[in-house]
Amino acid sequence: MWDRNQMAARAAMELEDGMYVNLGIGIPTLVSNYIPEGISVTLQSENGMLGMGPFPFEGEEDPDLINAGKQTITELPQTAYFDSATSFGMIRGGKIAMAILGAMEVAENGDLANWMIPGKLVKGMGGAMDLVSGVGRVVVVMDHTNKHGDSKVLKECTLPLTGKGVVNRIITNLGVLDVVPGGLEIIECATGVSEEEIRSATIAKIVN
Amino acid sequence: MWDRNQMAARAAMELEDGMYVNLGIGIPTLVSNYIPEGISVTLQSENGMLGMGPFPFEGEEDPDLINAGKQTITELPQTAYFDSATSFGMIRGGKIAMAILGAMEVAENGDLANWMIPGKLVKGMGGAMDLVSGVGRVVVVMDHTNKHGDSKVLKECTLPLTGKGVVNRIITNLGVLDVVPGGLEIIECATGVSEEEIRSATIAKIVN
Amino acid sequence: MQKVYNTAEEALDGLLFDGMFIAAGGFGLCGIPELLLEAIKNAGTKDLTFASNNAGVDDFGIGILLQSRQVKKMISSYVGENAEFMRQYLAGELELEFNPQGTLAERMRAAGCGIPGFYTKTGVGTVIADGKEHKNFNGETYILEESLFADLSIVKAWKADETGNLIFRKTARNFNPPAAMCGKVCVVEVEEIVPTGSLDPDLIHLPGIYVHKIIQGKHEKRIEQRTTRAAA
Amino acid sequence: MQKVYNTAEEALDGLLFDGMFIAAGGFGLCGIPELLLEAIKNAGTKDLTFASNNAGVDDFGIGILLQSRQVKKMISSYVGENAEFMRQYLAGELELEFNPQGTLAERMRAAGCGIPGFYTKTGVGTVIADGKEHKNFNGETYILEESLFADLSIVKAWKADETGNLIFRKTARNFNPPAAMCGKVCVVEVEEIVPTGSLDPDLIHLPGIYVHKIIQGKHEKRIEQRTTRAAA
Repeated sequence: MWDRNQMAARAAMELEDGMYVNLGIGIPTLVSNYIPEGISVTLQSENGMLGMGPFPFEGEEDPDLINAGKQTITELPQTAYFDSATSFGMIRGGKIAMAILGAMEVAENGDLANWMIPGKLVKGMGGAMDLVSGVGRVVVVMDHTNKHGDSKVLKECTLPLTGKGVVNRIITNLGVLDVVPGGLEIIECATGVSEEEIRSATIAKIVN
Repeated sequence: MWDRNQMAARAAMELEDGMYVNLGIGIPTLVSNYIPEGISVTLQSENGMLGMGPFPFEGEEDPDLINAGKQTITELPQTAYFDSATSFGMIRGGKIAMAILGAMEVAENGDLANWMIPGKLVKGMGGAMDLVSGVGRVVVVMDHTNKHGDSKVLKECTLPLTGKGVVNRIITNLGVLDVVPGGLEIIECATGVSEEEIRSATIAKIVN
Repeated sequence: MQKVYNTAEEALDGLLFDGMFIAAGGFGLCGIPELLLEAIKNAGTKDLTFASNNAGVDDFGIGILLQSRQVKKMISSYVGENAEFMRQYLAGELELEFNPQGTLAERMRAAGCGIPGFYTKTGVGTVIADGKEHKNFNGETYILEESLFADLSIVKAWKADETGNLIFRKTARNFNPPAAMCGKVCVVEVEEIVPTGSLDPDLIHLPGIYVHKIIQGKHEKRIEQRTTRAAA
Repeated sequence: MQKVYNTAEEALDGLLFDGMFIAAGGFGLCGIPELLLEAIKNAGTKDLTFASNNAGVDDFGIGILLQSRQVKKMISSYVGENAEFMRQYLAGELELEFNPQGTLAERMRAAGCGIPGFYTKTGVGTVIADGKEHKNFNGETYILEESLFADLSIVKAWKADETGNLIFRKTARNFNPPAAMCGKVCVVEVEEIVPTGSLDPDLIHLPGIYVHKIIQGKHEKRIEQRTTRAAA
């Protein structure tokens, strides 16, 4: 079974040289710690920045320089800033090759829910709906089951959707699954996890 | 009767302090020579500039600095450059208070034709259609009649339209007319021109 | 034509009325028009609708107008940082219209560009698409989003010249340019007003044509999530 | 990931095919991708459709591709400067789709921004509106314009860094940013490639994400209408 860092490391293997990528909040943020050697990617922060750098050293925080999670960050030599309309123009226009983001639920048809629990969580979708419908490839990184042990990989999402049929790949603590015609395909098992364990933790139809 | 420069001078009286204005090619370009004292206007060039300055001195022409008529120009202290999508965004969005432009025909309902003579002149509308439908106020400056002596102020335009019901005021060599409900209203006669002369040179209905 | 005013109060004089629709720049607490928000609080204008990506925190940004009960409705993409917001919303005291962040930004930009509606794939198949016109382009389904025409834009920039040409700084640019475009009147607060001619015409982020009134003032620029790394 | 190429030929290698749709920046002869147009002429690619505000003059800009009969169709707002264009058009050898200038720019920008269609008042009641969907917003009539998705964008900028961040100069910016956005691939020619890190991140006109290939070269930058005033 993979821990948070191993999931992030596995997700980092999705990156290709030259890619422009958007990383969501949570485990996806950790992906930037595992970018493979020889591969150069440019991180987009949807509040208006390409070329997002690491957190600043203490005392070097700049209130005018934050990421989409509102955290203080730094810039890099190739950084460019722009406004929110331009930022989401490039997202909606498919210029971002990949988004790696968390989820509450994923369904076998690629439906994604990660923004709302009716009556409970009313925070908003932020840029998630734009990202999942706009970028070239959507990779979800999440625990395979919730804290009650229920599968988050479902036949159909029960929560309000963020996007319909938008997920390409799911990376969980148990392994890697792709959304393919007819359901999900197991691509890889996490260290020490069997295909059988993935199947039993998955409600969605697995086609292989 | 007004000559070209007098028409331009009369058109310049339409300007108000602080206005952002777009001047068309021909007589409208001359308007900038007659901006009344104490009035500061900013000229937009729709190829991507606010704050258009005069022609350069010989030897100071810059191929990267032209107006919408492709003439070399200069910049001013308040100049800002931007791309064509932004430029026409501000035109379409009504941020330009006024356009002063030439015409082939104007009709009593404010219809304007100034871009095409079928079978004869196939140059294109350039930015004229965007300007007349987008800016706050459209002032046409033109000769009242064509070279054959036929009125250019008509009941209905005979040429393909640039805009429908878009003209607010017409300034010709004979005087000034406004587009009002029901037809045109004579506002002013040019030096030495009688209302009767304007009426007889006008096919459009005059309501006063 | 004078665009420079001494205080936020002076700049807003005559522009505020109950029930009005205000578009505000800023992302989180970054690049928000904090001085103008404070002045609107002091003016006591009521039943406000705000188009703003976020709602501030309890005691800063739009949050101060929530505390004083001046806000009737928010059009936002994310309001998770504001407990008072959540309380008023769950109590039915506040209307809320969620917009996907990019749709919100584009609805503002479109209004400023004379485009009353545009099609987007964002939100297709979700609650966001409910009741909206669907249309097929090249075999894919899109929804129609209508533009946001505001009565007033309030914006924070870094520098302005006296004609209103604006420069923003780093990610504090965010929603400020689109918010500036969509209002009938746009009031801007900056950290510094510089003489006209001292900004490079090639490097203006937002031309002065969008800007009607400018004030210079001292900004708190609060940091919402101070995150650092260990010294090397 | 290397974006810098030595010549226009190398940068265009593998991207050209007969019948393709190319979006080109430039206004008149100002800011046109003259080196890339020359390379396309040398490549002999045929039946091209160009979205470009103008068609150059007889022996410069897109005009050289008209002379060599490589252009099938132009989507432009104004073509008055080109006699060969007029001849081919009146002889029925060339297709022409006139777009209002702002509609053309917005159709390019929209394509790059994932917006397949938008409504505009421009052209309502004229031949431009013929056959287009009409829709009422707030009591006014607008027409639907669809976006221009190009196979290739060719663009001229002033400076690029090695990651493709671009800076334009004065009115040579014009259609270059929207043209850059709407192509599947975007090739840019610049006067100078500077090391990454030497451009101010706040002052990038077009971020490198839109740019796939860059060449540096010597530009003629021909002036179409040299107009001067008398010395003071």
